[in-house]
Amino acid sequence: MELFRYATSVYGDKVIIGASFDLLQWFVGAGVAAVLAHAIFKWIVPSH
Amino acid sequence: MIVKDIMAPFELYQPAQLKDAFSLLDSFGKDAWKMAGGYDSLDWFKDRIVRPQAVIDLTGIAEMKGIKETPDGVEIGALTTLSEIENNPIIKAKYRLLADAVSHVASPQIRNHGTIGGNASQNARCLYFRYGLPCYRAGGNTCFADTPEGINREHALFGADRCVAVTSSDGAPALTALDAKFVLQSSSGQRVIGAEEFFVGPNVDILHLTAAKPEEILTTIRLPSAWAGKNFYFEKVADRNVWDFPLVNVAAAISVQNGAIRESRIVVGGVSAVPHRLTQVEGIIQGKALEEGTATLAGQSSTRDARPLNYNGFKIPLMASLVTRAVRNATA
Amino acid sequence: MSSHAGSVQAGQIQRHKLVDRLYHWVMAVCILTLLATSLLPIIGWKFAWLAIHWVTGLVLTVAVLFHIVRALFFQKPMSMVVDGQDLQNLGSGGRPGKYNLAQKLYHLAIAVLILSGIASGLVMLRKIDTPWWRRDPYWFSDSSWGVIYSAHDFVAMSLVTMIIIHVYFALRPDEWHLTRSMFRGWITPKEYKDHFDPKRWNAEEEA
Amino acid sequence: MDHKLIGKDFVVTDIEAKVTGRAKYVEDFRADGMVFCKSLTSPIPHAKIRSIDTSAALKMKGVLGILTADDVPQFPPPAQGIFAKDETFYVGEPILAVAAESEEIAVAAIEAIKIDFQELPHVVDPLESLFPGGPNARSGGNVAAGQIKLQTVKWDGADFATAGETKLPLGRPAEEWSYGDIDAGFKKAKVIVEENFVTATYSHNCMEARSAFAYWQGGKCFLYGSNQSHTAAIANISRYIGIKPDQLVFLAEFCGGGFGSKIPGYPNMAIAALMSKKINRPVMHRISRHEEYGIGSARPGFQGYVKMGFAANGKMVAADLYVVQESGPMATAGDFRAAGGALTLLYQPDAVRFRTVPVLTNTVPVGAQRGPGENQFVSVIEPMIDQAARQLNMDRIDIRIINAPDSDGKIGQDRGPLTSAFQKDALAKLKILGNWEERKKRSGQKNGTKVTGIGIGQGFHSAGSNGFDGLVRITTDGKLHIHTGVGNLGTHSHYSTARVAADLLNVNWENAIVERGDTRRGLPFNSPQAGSLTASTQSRTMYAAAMDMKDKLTDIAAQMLGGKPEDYVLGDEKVVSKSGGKSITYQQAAQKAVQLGGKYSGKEVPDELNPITKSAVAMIVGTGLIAAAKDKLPRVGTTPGLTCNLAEVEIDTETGVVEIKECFSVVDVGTVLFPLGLGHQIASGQILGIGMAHLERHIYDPKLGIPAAMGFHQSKVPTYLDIPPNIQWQAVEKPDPHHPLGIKGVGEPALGSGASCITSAIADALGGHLFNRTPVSADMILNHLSGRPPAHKPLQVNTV
Repeated sequence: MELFRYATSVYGDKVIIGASFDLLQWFVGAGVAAVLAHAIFKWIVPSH
Repeated sequence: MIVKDIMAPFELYQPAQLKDAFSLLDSFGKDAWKMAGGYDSLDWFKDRIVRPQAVIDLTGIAEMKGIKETPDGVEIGALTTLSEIENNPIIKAKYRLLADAVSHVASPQIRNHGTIGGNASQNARCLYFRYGLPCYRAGGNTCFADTPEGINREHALFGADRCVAVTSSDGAPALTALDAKFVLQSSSGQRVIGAEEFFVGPNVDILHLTAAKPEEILTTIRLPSAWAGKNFYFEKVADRNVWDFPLVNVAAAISVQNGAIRESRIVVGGVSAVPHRLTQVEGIIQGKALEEGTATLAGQSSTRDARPLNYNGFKIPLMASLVTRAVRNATA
Repeated sequence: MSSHAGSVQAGQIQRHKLVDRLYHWVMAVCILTLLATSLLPIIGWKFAWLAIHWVTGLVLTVAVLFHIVRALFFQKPMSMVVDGQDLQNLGSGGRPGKYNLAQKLYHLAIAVLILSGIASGLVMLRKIDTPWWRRDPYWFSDSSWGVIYSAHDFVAMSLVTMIIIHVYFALRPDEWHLTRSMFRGWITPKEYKDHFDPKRWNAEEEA
Repeated sequence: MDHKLIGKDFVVTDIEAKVTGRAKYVEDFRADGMVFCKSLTSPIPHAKIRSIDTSAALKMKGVLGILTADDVPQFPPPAQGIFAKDETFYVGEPILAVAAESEEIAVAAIEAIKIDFQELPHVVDPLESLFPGGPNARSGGNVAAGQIKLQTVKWDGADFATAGETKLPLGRPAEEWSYGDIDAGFKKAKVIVEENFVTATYSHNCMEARSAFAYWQGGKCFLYGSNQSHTAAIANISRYIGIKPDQLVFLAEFCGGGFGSKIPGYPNMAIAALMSKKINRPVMHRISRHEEYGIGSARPGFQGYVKMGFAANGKMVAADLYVVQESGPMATAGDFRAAGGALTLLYQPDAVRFRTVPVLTNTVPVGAQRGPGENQFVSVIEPMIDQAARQLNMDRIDIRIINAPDSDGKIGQDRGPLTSAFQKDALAKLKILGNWEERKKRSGQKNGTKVTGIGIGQGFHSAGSNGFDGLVRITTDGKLHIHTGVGNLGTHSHYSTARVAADLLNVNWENAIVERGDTRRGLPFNSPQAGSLTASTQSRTMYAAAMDMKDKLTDIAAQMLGGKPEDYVLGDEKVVSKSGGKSITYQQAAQKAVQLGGKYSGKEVPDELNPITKSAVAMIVGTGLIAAAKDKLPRVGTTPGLTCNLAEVEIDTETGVVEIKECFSVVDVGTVLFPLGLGHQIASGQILGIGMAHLERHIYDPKLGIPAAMGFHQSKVPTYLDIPPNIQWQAVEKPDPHHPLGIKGVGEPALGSGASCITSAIADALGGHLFNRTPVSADMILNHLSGRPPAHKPLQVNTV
């Protein structure tokens, strides 16, 4: 999996054209993971 | 370094049945390329811009070929060659508009092998896109044609959205004017959509000119009987009389009752990414007598929202003329 | 202080004025619209997104500018800045001021993301025709544009993560008083007493 | 003179091979151990090459070697080299080549090569380069040509400011000449036509790309190339490879089109040869269509200004012409000078000033294309002649007749003489052939949405040279071997000129063998197959050889049968005594020649022959009676090939579409050598002229410097349905007195008159509107008809 999307520029160089949208699932995953981690933490260690 | 005009290797699959084609599409996913007559595909391969792992040559699938009458009209297999359509007696008798249109495609040799499905589905011919530049249509972030000095004589008057490429098909405007339905099949079923849904502009999908999904195959085009035998007109203006894409073309189907226009579908190609249907013009001329004044009115009102680029302003009078001629000269 | 509609009644501790709540929700709608118009077409839901996207982006830009001006000159900007006390509280479990450490860090992160998103997005406007200018893709080199687009893309995807986290906290029962306050503007004196350090957030004075 | 072969039609000997596909072109050859090579070409219009990293490519399996600029002969800038060395000048310029077991491997290797380019400012419009501070196409300068050294020329900003966007700034020229008093001329002129113009750069579009195949054997390089000329190219090709001419075996039996781009060989030919030498394998270097558009040459476009003054009787009394040429990055075309020559010849003005500057651009290299310079010139000037006629209320053909050259006409700044010119007769004949008096009434007539235009065009190119060597041989079987080194461009003149020797020697065509296509067959030093030269030049060369053969035949007859050579004449493949009775066959004469040796068998040859001819004779020495002679027949002055055409077109005023209905052509080519071939030249000239006038052009994105016309489709070559169904022609048929048979050439002018009759007809249909630009495409016509401004700025180039 790549971090960026690449293209061939006008004169044949490899250029970055943007972030890879394949990463989107990982960003969603990161959000869900953070939520789960926090929820589990709170569940195991109740405040007060 | 860039090398063009020599194909990179690929695996060639030649399924004889649709279901085999679907399973190939499903198993190769993004790495598959669907090819019919090849006149669009081979250019991409030769210029090494498109490098599929697997090329699925559909031309061996018999069930996608041929023209047959149905209770609702006519069904044309997407792999039917343009020559066959041009010379088919049913099409000539009832849908002459389509026969006329495809007879103007490229050259006789190309029509002998090129298919109606491929003609309708062909990608944009924008010179920058075809050069392999990272333009919007290629997934990049730039339109090289619509720049202060860009070369855009062949580009869009309408519906440009970042990308200013146009449809170059001669068949597509005729199919749209005839209210054709497009049958898209995949391993998970089929859907039937109208021309206005099948052809998509850059505002909706900047990467594709049609709504066909990668896993779908355009198998059949249906022409409804509603427009059979109406008054038709097709004209194409190109730089050359053979082997050229249209600068502008027009396809019109007009139903006439007692000398007045009952209903019409007028579609212009080469001015937008999709066949540009003139619904406003159709409304304006509805009920009007079929005469020169109506034709002129149709032409004049057709280009109201045109937004010309550096070099394509001539398409405005050209389109107006062609629309006028379509209404003036449409005959049964 | 004020007595116009929406002002706090007796027994209510004002936390967010109407204008700030409005700002928050305008921004939320903007961000969600921006994400929907950019990401939905990518995951396969095709529609004409660009005009909505850039117009919304401009609305967001105005909203953010408004917020910056208001926060800097008409509010207490320090209330959103991480200070020594926040760090001490980490160990001691002391109560926070108006915003707790997590909120401050979240705000910091989202501010960086949104400002980057706006900055890159505004530059990208150079590439489309607007009523005010004609596109010019040659404003930057290919690779510079690539960096700008990448930044914009990463902001978008990061915002998805951030929104998931934000919504989660907003829905948590132990944060419910905060969520509620973003709707109706106030918290109860008990909530004020339980959750906040009056020395660090003098609600009376602020009101 | 009564001829059996000259002036008669025949089935061209190699035509069957061409139409059945048996003809072998370069790519059809194979050799044991043959490998492929592929060029890496520049993706960038102008850059310094900082470094090249081939390490990954060389490691690939199947890669056999890489040839770079360091391995090949170098030529001083701005000459077109084999590979770009430190600086690359256009998209498509070869930088290096990779040899591999297959083309696929070679291409994969090229993709693995990394080149570090330092981008430099590029320019595709000469005026932009002439603008103060504008970019130079080469770091060494922006102006160069043959006899004009590489230099930087910038015009004054004030010139540009004064001229504005619509006029050519008349800055400092690189070359200038004049004769007569133009100021006085313009003063006395009744009508003055003053215009700015642009002609498009466009590709040669050869069907056969310039592929090459080479191997080395016995210290010689065997090179199969696609070339218009044969022996005339040997010196130049050898120079590219870096060998002596006698080390080159050059095989070029067929040529799939050259149009001027394959006259003396070309740098690219050396790649296969030098790669083969480097890796010691036969090397096939196939050129793709895409590559061909980079290295395949193009007609240079002009940006120009012209002012012409006409007296009341239509006589051109003064002319002022300024031509800025888009020269590509190498100084490879002299079209600009020919434009001046065409002005002085076609209209015989009393006074002329000619100024010109050839400007280098980062576009593909340009070169001679069928009527280089003259044809661009007439395509825009001829409609202006109509303009003058309209203003003078004169007949449009009459104004041309008044100005046209006769045999007392002059050419060039030095007012050189002509060998003959019958353009006045040609134009008079055109009136009859084209039914002018009736037809001209249709000018501007409307038919529905269509309007008719009638156009006249003229063409000129010098069409004859001399001084080459003829070589014919009668072998001991009695066959006549006609050795021809002119090449096979496809005009059939290699055969039609060979027939001159057979005709003069009374040999039946079936008993004549044309030796050609392979230097091992003994090919003499002959005219390049170019410049409309072959028909005229090679026929007189053949005449010289035939006369030498005739002398030797009568000599031998006298030796064998007694008496003096003068007592003998040539009969039907026999030498016959004038008194009758005694004769020897050519076969007997050839057998005798072998016995006699010396000058008869080729053992002794005249010293004046070219070394190439001498080595050709050495290959066939002792095989029969050999006649090798240099053409020393007198010829004084320029031999002009002249044509005039008439076209009728219809323009659809609603769409701008031009339909070319009928075309007529009359040519002044002296004696007609081969009517069918001449007809083909005239028709093909008309067709390519339609391309020039109406369709063909190169396109560059000015910002990116990348080309858009990289295929037959994008180049808009005319198709079968874009040409009139019938092109009628006639010849004046007045022999040229400076040629032993009266023959002049025609290839190039046919295109010029073919193009200019179309531009003239389009203008005529539009009431005399001048576009002053080629090609005149439908969009330009439509913009004009609908009152829209033109899409191009008046002097803009490389757009549409």
